[in-house]
Amino acid sequence: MSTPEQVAATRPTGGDEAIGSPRPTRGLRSDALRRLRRNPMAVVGFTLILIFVGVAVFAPWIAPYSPKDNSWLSEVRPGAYPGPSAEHWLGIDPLGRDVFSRLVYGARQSLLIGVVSLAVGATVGVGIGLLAGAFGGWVDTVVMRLVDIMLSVPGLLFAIAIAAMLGQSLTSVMIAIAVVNIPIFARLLRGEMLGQRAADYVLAARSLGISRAGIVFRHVLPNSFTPVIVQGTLTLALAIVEAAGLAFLGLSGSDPSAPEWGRMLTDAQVALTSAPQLALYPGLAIVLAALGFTLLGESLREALDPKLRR
Amino acid sequence: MRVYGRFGRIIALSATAGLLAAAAGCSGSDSTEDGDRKTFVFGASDDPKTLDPAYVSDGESFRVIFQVYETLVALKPGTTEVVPSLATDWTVSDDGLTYTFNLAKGVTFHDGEAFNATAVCYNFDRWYNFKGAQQNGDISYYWQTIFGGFATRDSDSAPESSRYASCEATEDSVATLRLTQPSSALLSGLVLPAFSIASPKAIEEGGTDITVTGDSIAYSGGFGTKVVAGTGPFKFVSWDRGERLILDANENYREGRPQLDQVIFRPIADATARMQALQAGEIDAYEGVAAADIEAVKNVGQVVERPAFNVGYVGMNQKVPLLQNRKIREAIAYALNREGLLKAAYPEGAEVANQFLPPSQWGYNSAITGYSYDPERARQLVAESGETNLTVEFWYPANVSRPYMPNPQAVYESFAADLEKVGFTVVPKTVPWTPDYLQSIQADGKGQLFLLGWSGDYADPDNFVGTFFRETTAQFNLTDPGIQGLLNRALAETDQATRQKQYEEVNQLIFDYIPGVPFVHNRPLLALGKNVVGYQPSPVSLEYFKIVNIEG
Amino acid sequence: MLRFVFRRLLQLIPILLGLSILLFAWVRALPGGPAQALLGERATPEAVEQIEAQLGLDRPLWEQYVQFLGRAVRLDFGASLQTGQPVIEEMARRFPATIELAIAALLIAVTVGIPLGYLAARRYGTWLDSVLVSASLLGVTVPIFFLAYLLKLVFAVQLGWLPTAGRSDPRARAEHPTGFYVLDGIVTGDPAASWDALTHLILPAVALASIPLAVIVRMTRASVLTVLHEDHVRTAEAKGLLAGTIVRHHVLRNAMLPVTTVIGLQMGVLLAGAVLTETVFAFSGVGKFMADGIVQRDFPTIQGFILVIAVSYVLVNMIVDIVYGLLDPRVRVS
Amino acid sequence: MSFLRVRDLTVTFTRPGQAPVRAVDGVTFDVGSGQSVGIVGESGSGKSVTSLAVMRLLPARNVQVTGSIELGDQDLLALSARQMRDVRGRDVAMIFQDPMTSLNPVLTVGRQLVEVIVRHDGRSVAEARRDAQALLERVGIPDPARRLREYPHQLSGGMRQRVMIAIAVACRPRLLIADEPTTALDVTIQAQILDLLRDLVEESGSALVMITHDLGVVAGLCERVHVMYSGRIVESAPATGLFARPAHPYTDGLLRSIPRIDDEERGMLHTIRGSVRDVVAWEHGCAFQPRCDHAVESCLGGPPPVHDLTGAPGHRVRCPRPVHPATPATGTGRSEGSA
Repeated sequence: MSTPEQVAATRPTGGDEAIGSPRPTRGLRSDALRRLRRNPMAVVGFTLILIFVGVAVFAPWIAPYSPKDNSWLSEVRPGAYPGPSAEHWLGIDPLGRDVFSRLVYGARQSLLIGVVSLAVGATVGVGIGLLAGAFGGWVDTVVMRLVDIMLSVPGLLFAIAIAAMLGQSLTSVMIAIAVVNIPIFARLLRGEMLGQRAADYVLAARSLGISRAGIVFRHVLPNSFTPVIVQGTLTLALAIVEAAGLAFLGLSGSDPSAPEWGRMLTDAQVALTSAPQLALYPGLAIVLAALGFTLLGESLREALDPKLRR
Repeated sequence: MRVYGRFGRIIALSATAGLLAAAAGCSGSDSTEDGDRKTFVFGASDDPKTLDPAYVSDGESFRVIFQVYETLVALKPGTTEVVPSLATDWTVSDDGLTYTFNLAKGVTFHDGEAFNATAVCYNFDRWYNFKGAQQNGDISYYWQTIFGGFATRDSDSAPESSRYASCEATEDSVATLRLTQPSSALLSGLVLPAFSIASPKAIEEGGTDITVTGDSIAYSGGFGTKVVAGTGPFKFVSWDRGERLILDANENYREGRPQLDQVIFRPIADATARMQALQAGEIDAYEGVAAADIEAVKNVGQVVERPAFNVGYVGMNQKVPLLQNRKIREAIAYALNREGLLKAAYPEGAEVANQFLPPSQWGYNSAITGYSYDPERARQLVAESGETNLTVEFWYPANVSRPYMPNPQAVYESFAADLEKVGFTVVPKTVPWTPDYLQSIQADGKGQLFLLGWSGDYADPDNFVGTFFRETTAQFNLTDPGIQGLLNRALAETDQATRQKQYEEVNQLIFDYIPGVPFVHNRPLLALGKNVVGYQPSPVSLEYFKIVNIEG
Repeated sequence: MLRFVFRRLLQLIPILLGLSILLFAWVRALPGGPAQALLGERATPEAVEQIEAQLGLDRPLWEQYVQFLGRAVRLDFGASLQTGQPVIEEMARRFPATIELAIAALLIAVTVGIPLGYLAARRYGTWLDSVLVSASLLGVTVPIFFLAYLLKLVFAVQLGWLPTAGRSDPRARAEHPTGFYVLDGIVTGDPAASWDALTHLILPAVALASIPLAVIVRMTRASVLTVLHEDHVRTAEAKGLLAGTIVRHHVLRNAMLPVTTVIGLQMGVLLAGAVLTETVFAFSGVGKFMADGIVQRDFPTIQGFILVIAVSYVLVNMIVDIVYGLLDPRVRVS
Repeated sequence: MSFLRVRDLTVTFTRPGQAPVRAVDGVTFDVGSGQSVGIVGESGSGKSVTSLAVMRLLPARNVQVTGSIELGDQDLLALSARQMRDVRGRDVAMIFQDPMTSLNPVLTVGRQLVEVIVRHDGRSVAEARRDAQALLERVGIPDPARRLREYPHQLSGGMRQRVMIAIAVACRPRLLIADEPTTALDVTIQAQILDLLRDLVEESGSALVMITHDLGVVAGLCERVHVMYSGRIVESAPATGLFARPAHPYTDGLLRSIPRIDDEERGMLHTIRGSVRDVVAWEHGCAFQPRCDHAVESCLGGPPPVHDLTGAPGHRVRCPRPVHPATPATGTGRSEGSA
């Protein structure tokens, strides 16, 4: 550890009174956007996401072959899998299929898992958080206790338990990941709403006689969504990685031929010594896609967090 | 509470291990390697279930038991030839009902007890008197296969009658075994590790309690898990589940002390991980070399193959209407690219199968050729079949490696792609191998298309085709008077030449009927370290470590 | 302080009860219900009937729950379908391995993560900061098992520096009175055995540490940044204290408070991540047993594992809370 | 000779991608030994930055400090960071505005007091503890032995500020800088704290720089007052002179915005238009001009020079058109004051 010249050297402009007074929300949003554009992390993240989503959406046009087409089986010998060529950009897998096409279609699966599990988890979680935050009182107590209990099981384990219970299918993977996300979103939204409820503008609205529901839906909820979006972005990344972990444990879609990154990565371990590239491609794909969402999410968080603003 | 008891037992076990080590004259530091000690580390795919020989039928348990215990008769290494072992010689009465075994003299069990006819008969009586859960087909499989039933019948699934009549210690070193009916398979059967002779004292002291709850078998007795004593070349030292099982050379082994000082079984489930452990020098041998790893293994050691005495096949359940259509079955036979799969994913020695019998088995019909890969023909047959709904379930076992099918999922994926190419819609179905898969396919007949295979127990064609088709089994659900009649006639036939003809004929009938598509006769591979010598692969996977040595 | 600990212990009760209800619901929701979960798919109808009667599945739900709770409290999860041994014995046998691994991983994550996080905060906005932040983001996106395979391939297979599998050299013979192999070497006066166990721990621990490490780096960085901006650090500067004193007593000590909580939460990642890591390294802990259990649909094992891990997780977090109370006087009083 | 001499102190915040901001712009002032000096200004006037610059507590990065700060015979800006650490707390100490946040919440009061004594006086911890107890007693904290073992959150705001003061005076510094020491406190406590400060300063003979926006605080405490506006001193005067005859329109505005009980003629408080945010750089004329009722066009012709008010020794003002000039004020017309 360095012995710094002066510990307070990284303080911002010395507690000067000139900086740091409350800003209106609208300003904060556009301000955040501006900061986001300047942040290279955000730009890289956004680019990765664009590529990922683009590949997923346009997979049939990008991939030269069907992901299950094993027409090139005769070119394969044990431990010797043809490498990149003009016809097969990333070579052929041990079962005579085009690796590039499988990778491209794999983006679809990953995106599907990520988006569906996020959508379900976030919707239910936000709903629960809303319930607790809006009603308060015993509803809040009961709901939050439940959330605490759900959070007392480590996330991956929770997902494993649910996927194992539901059996081997893509749906059960998505449900498993979604369920893990529910308490996270519930707690997040409820915390936000509690904070917002005490905010000046809410007190003002209440003093103007606007109903509780009105306040919640017109004021509190929209203002609570920023952290939900941040969390959502990060959750997408986690979903992709978690799906890979579940696939490793044999908890993934029922069709082993389906091009799914986690499964491709797991299956490639068999030939890790003779053909490490087969593991590397899906591995990198998972890392890059997840990294894209993580980078964007973290930049968003930093851009939107007034405390971290420098 | 249980946890404390367990702690106490660990200490007791350690103490026992220490005593044994001291008794064996193994002095010096406990964990440091003694350069002079010759250690052979075998990378197993799993822990043994238990070392009580009578309770198991799986390869990993057998491998260890085979080194610790001995049977009355044994196999000549690398063959299926029956040779003397604990019985130096034997006579069989003319009616085939009385076996008189002359036993080796001066042999002691690892616990110091004397080996004699009383000990032999103690073991036979123990097996015959199995009760309750012990009569479960999973637990006493080989007793039931060779001897049939028990003294009392406690389980509906147990055989009704027993071939076993009695065992008598007519002299101290003469054991007389009496049967109720003759059995030509008896001597071949007695070589199986399941009929290992264990020390009666160890059995008594350890206890052989067992409880079966559904699928789960609890070996709660101490014999086989904590107390182990046979007469074999190696004796049990300690067992740290999931980590290692240690055997030491038996200084008093009747054939002389083995060359190895100790044998260690290290469980590593994943074949790639075993290969890496071999590369890193952590283990000296392992079973189940993946075809893709052959070159890598050869760089650091040797690859040896067991003779191909197996068959892998895609079964077709005749219960399924779609598969009752012969055109569809033929289409499937033409659609599967067996040769392509074998070339891409099997070791070089693997042969494309066209019948359910391995070529080395008499009765094999070498005149049969056909159903070569022809997707065009398959499509045409599908069109001719008149079937419109071409959706079919295709079952394969998960997370298992079989001698004829090192990677079932790869086989499934390859064949499923072949089938989809000619117009089928394949629905994947998979469950774990034991017990779910075997249960689903063999007992419940849930399979439609399914992957399965067979490794021969003994050298008779009936062990293959008879097992599959002589009776109407749940897995194939085949009822065909022609095939079944011929198989029954062949089994009863005593003239070898006629039998051979009959089996060749039946193979042609089966080939024409297509109750399934055999696709491989594989040669299972073993990896050995560079300095391992004397390892003799066995067609029935029973290999003696007593003849193995580490050089240099 | 004692009252604080006591109060915290009391708070455990509803969480644990809730957990048991969750698990009860899980077992009920298993395909085939609780009887099949105990017996496996091949259970005969008679066995199912017998177990169902034994479990009292015909009784009211709350009665069944009470019975379930009784079994859970006695840690009776039935026998493992894999080995036939009682699940709790299998878990007890393997738990030391997992604890040892988790502690090793946690040590790596903490001893590397906190200095790196501090460094990033002090170099806020520099390239070093960016590199550390990016690396930590990467750390949470690489699947653990993939990292584990890569580590094994490079450091064990290619370079041959470390062993590929297991907890100890198979050829070595060591006594294991406690089951914690590193500790065993010390207890039995066999340092070579401890060293051997350590070398086997390194790769799996590093793989397992990746996520907690990344999280701790980021948390430390954020926390240090926050503390650096706090007034009391300026006070400390104004007092003319030495830089080292300020870093230790006024920055790190305060910044560690939120990090402690995060470390507790990371125990969950460690315990669950062990399922993946132990499998790759054939490390015979509860994680590997669980992974095998998942493949084999060994529901008694899965059930036992979930409960034991969740309870450990809750307990660890309670301990962390108490430690937090020790570190932060404000919590103790309120 | 003055004990603290600040000459032409300029602090510029340079942030990448943004125009540099001059928070303090050519500030010059002296503090004599044992003298009490007030620096008065609104938020953003640069008074706090000035004090932090003297303490050298401004961040190293993105901040540029020029000019000279001499304390006794030391040039503070020339000292190494390590040397400066010896100066801080020993020769010059500082009291901050918010006692709630200025103490470390996780260390006991005693620890925070002891560490500064040990650091500068080279005493053992046991000795320092005795000193610390005596100090707490001196700053008026009852039951000091118990308080030493307590944490800041167990103390009231006023008590905490007393602790801060105890820490500041622990090593008998010759200069004490108090940055708004009473702002965050209840009104009743404010007076007590100010009394305590005055007593301590008188007793020890330390010099005091009181930074505040509250002219009332200065009135009872300081001999000399500097009024800052937008980074510059706009008026310097003996306290009595300033209150009697505020010359700068800004000072005048500040004074007139203080409610006075004896002032019955004005029913309404005076306010200064706008806020300090409407900063105009001094290069383009008087920064106060946009808010000034007296401004004329010439106020925009570059920074107005400083000149002494005639007839008022030591009373200097940076305004061409002072409110209460020494010479009879014209109030209108274009009479341009010149230095």
